[in-house]
Amino acid sequence: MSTELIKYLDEEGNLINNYKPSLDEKKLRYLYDLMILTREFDDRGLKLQRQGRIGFYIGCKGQEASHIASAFALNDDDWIFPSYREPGILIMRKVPLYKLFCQMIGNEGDPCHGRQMPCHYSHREVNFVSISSPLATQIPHAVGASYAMKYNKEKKVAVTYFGDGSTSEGDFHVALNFAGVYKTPTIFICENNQWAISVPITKQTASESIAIKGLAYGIESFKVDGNDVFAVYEVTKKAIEKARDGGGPTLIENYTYRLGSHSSSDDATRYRSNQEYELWLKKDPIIRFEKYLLSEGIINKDYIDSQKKFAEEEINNAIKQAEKLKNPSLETLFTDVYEDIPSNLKEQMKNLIDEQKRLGESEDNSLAFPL
Amino acid sequence: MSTELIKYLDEEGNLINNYKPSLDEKKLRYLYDLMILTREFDDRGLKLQRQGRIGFYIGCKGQEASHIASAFALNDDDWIFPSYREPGILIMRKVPLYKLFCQMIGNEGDPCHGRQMPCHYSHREVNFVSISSPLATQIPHAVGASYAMKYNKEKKVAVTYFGDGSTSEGDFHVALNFAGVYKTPTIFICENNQWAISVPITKQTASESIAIKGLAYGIESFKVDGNDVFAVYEVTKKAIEKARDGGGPTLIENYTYRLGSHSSSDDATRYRSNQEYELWLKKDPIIRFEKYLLSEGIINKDYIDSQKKFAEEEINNAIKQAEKLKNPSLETLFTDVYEDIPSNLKEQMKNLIDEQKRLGESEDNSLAFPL
Amino acid sequence: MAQLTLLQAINQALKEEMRRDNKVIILGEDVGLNGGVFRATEGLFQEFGEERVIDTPLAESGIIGMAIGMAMYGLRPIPEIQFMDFIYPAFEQIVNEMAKMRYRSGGQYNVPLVLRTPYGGGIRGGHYHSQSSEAYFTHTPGLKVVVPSNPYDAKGLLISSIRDNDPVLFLEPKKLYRTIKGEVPENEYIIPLGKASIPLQGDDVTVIAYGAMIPICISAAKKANEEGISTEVIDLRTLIPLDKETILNSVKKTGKVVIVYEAPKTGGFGSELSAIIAEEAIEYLEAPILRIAGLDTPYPYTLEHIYSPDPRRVYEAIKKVYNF
Amino acid sequence: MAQLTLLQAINQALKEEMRRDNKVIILGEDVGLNGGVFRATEGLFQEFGEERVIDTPLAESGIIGMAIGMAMYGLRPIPEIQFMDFIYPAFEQIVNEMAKMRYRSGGQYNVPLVLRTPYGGGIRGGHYHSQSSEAYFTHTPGLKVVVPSNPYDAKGLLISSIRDNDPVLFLEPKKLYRTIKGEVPENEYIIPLGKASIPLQGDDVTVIAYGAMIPICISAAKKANEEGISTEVIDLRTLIPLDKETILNSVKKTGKVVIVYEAPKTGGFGSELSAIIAEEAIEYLEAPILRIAGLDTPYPYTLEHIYSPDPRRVYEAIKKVYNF
Ligand SMILES: Cc1ncc(C[n+]2csc(CCOP(=O)(O)OP(=O)(O)O)c2C)c(N)n1
Ligand SMILES: Cc1ncc(C[n+]2csc(CCOP(=O)(O)OP(=O)(O)O)c2C)c(N)n1
Ligand SMILES: [Mg+2]
Ligand SMILES: [Mg+2]
Repeated sequence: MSTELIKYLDEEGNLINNYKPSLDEKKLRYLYDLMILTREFDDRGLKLQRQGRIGFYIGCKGQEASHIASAFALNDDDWIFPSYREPGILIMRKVPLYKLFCQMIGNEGDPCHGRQMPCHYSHREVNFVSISSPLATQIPHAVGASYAMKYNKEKKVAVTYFGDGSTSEGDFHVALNFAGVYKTPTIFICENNQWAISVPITKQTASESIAIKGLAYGIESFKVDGNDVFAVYEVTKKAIEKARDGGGPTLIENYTYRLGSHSSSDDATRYRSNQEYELWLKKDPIIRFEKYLLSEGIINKDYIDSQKKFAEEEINNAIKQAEKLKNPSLETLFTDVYEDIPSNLKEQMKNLIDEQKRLGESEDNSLAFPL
Repeated sequence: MSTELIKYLDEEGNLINNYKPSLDEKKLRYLYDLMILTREFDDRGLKLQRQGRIGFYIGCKGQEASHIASAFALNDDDWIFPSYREPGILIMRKVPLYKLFCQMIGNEGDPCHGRQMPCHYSHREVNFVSISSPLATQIPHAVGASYAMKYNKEKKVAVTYFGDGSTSEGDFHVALNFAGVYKTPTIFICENNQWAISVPITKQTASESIAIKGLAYGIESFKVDGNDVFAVYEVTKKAIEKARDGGGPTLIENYTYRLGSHSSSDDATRYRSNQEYELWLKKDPIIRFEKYLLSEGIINKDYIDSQKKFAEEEINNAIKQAEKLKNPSLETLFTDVYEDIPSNLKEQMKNLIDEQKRLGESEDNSLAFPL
Repeated sequence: MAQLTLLQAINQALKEEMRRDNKVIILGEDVGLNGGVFRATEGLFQEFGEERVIDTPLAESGIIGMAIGMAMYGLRPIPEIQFMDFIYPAFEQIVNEMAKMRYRSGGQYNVPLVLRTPYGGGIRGGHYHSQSSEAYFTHTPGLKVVVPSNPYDAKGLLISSIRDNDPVLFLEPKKLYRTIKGEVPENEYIIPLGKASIPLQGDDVTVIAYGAMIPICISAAKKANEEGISTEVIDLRTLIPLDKETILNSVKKTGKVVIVYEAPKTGGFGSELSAIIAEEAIEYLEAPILRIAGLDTPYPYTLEHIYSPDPRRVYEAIKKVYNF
Repeated sequence: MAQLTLLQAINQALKEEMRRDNKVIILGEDVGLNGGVFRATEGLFQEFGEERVIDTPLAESGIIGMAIGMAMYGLRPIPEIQFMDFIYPAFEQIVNEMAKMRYRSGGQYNVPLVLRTPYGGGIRGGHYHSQSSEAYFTHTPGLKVVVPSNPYDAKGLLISSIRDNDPVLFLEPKKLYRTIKGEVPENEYIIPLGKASIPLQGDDVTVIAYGAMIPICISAAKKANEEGISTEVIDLRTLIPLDKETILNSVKKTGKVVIVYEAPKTGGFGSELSAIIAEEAIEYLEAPILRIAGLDTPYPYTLEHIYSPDPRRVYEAIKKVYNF
């Protein structure tokens, strides 16, 4: 049990605490590529919102190491119960990028048929479970799924991500308590970005750290520099191995920072000092990792430029492809409420389709999402 | 912060750990009297149920020190947010005993008009807030009330009682977290009687203790021998003083044991070993205290006999007085839903009263409560 | 055929389904060694072990949240909430997660679970052990809601619910747990969800109800029949999906309707039944649609027998619409 | 008189009541420095300080639970839930505690608080930022439920709610927050709870609605009026207690009713309205009681403009009952 900050890579890109990377150069480059691509994806997502091409965006800037390096320690058949700031995992698990933009647009290419707000992805083919807006609700699900894995005698784990604010919800508490009792193979990753919209962590809880909360459930816990790819990777990897071996759950606090506003509807300057922001800008997980890779000669400037260019092109193409598609069909208003459409919904479907034919499509006077 | 068991009086009635009582002999005798009276009250409550004179009973046998010695450290204008195993506090605060039996019967003498099951008392005149069946719900209320005390600049505290099982509910978590953040004058007392109906504490949580859970909220916490009047009194007193002085909340785990079945509907032999029970019978808080008082010459055998006799008589009279009263009036079905009876309820009231006149009183074919 | 109580029929259905499919798992407070506070899961812990009959910590949101995760992963959990009155800490998980998972994931995930819970009054439980809050759930798209009224239906509906691929709220009328017995075949059989039954046929008045109100309605209807008012009783059995056809057919025949439910009158599921009839069959109506229901107050303790709908009240309503 | 938005009217009511009575306290997520995510509490933190405008940890059950304790102790808390869709973690506290405290304590304790929360769709919020779940609360005895439809009412109803000694759920139609302006007197005034208004009078058809549906109904009714169908619109303003008199009087006059609500049709509050009419005024009805409501599905994202009741749909219903 450790609530001291675990850190292997300092802000200048130097390895500290006698750390030696366990990943080979190729893997390190790949990790870097993923982070670059995710950063570009995230920038463009916000821009699309600013340009009015999507209705809302919620970003992960500054939290790339926290979610990418941790998920990198998983097998593909391990399940992810995400929050909304982990798009890098979908990119890592090779979901076609345009699909993610289809979700943001909410068009017919969205596997969820345009039913949720942007950035609420779900991709069963890569074991990335559906994202919910209501916070912390996914945490008990991860416990249930991992109970099932254990019950089935599979050596899989379930990982769930959530923010610091979300640890205040009852569902955080009940989930960790259940996991402690049943020793489920669950990895709880709190991305402590120190803010819950406008509420700083100091007003969120008086506990010394998030990691210490694991004690309340008899769950081994670690506090990690969440902007340090190495620390995040190693601690997660150890937790996963322990879980696979029947050693039970782990709580990991990735101490990081939200470099953007909460979402496209938020303006962090209303409540957050510029100094604090500037300070954390210097701790950017990508810059730090880049410095290390450059100094080790694992990548060079050209590599960086070409990766950035590649990322831009990939994203451009993906957006183009996504924007070609149409709205979901009227039928999608009625499917998937139940396995089969019940008779009352069939009636409502018939009436609605008739009406839209008779009167023309309803006028779209929706307002822009305000938050 | 201590999660070591605090204990001043051993099972043989000897003071240990260099403890010297801070209460004078008169107060100690009074504390003893209250415990004797509460034990008798509790025994008779269960008997009334067995005799079919009340519908349900839920007892506090074995937990007398835990609730009586802790509440003894309060001022009368401090507020209690109770669970259902603290009748001794009402006795201490001098609620006429027959009123408590009126509640159990649910008759017109019940200040709550027979609306809740037995043992769900509420006595505002002594700042003993209404008991709810849904567990843990009172814990955030205590935080709110103590926030108000602090806001009003009164030097009062709110104390809330709850069981070990109740610490698993979300409301335990949110309440302690809020109290930690606002540093409210709240004393959280967990009566860890080691069982939640049939579920032992080992299946309730994997945490090392209940007290350790306070760390998750930055709240100072203590684990106390809950069958030791002295330890309970002293630790509570310290916590109360700290709270009055603006030092914020404390979590106290009273480590104790439920000597009875969960309630009149339960049969603990289905799930609990006789050995365990016998072991704890020897740790009875009253016997232990009695031994001490006898050995110190603070009481003698005669005193004990006369107190027991007094208790019996008091209870007999109270029951007699309570059983004379009638059912609450039909009107009580409609009052107190709102401050004033709204028109729809007035209509329903008129219909019901007319109907009962027209057809005679409805047949009472209610079943006995099964739990 | 064995004469079983409703409780025994439920226990039997659980046992048989657990034998048939090892993905079926029970979890809840005191469901294990203790067999549930009503004994619905009696003997299951002994037969199937603690991994399949799981005593949980005391947290309804955890029970349902964990069951959702199990179901998404492919198990068929049957969480029990000890009393319906204690379901609310799990309300978020039920209405925002369980009910919407299939929809929001575009059908990629489903939540095949059966949430069993005893509901209703008549056992001197006061307002925290007597609630009938089915209307909160029937207003929540994505949930199915089932309420048996007798042992035979209880077993057949529970088996259907367990095999259903959508989340089902299975409400057990606790007042009837042990008060009625009925023939229950030992072999497996199912009663399809969404089909009402007509325990009493008649031509003059339609009485619509479900669960614990059925014996009350039947007793009132029999009395009415004796007085020459031919009364039909519809037992909905499943509230969602609703068997509107059976309701409307009966109403079109009788033109006179009494709806009976235990919950507070305002906004109860009976209000929906009335609204459907007023929307789709008003031309056939020859009298007001009367609702005999609980009062718009919490459930009392001492006076519960006066609070609850009883045969006298239903009988008066039948007479009233008949004579309108 | 100032022209204010609905949001400004709410802000003004809060400010005035806080100035008048230092027992009035606000708490919720982001209500402080940030002024609330919709800015309803803008400026209050600055004027009244962090002890009276409290930013809370992220836990709805804690917000409401703490507010209940404050109210029992004598403060007048106004907890905010950021979106109605997130009210459910507090459901237990609301339905079992807030609603029943007065009753279960025999009137010894009361809970004078106003739970403010934005509800409803039309802002591209998907199914977790668009819900209208008022029917869960109107079915819960002990709560009052208020839904303003314009700035003037919002201020007057909010002041009444704050001064009321019972717990009030105050639902703010977020679609109307900034889209409509109206005259709002700067001085204090109250609109009593339990009184509907009639923004449009008519003799042929009665349209009943509340909150964000009012502008839609008025627009439909005006069109109907132009076509010679004299349409009355009733704005309930308060759902509980309900102004049954105004409803029944109108229905008795017109004999034709359309009820409009945003929530899923099945079990919505409109079903209760229909049931009341079918129970107490059926003799006056000359057409089916039509309900124009949300679909029995979760709220969608992309197609929300097709999902939601709109003036065209209401207008068609008016015509339909008129021509029945
Ligand atoms: C149950 C619930 N309450 C409130 C909200 C509104 N809300 C959305 S995000 C957010 C802050 C979340 O903070 P945190 O958990 O730290 O995650 P972060 O956004 O910082 O990643 C809030 C209050 C919500 N989505 N769900
Ligand atoms: C929310 C809720 N869930 C379940 C119950 C049913 N129930 C009543 S008492 C009890 C056990 C309580 O255990 P604990 O908190 O340890 O208190 P104890 O009875 O041991 O004093 C349970 C499960 C309830 N009353 N409320
Ligand atoms: Mg955060
Ligand atoms: Mg206990």
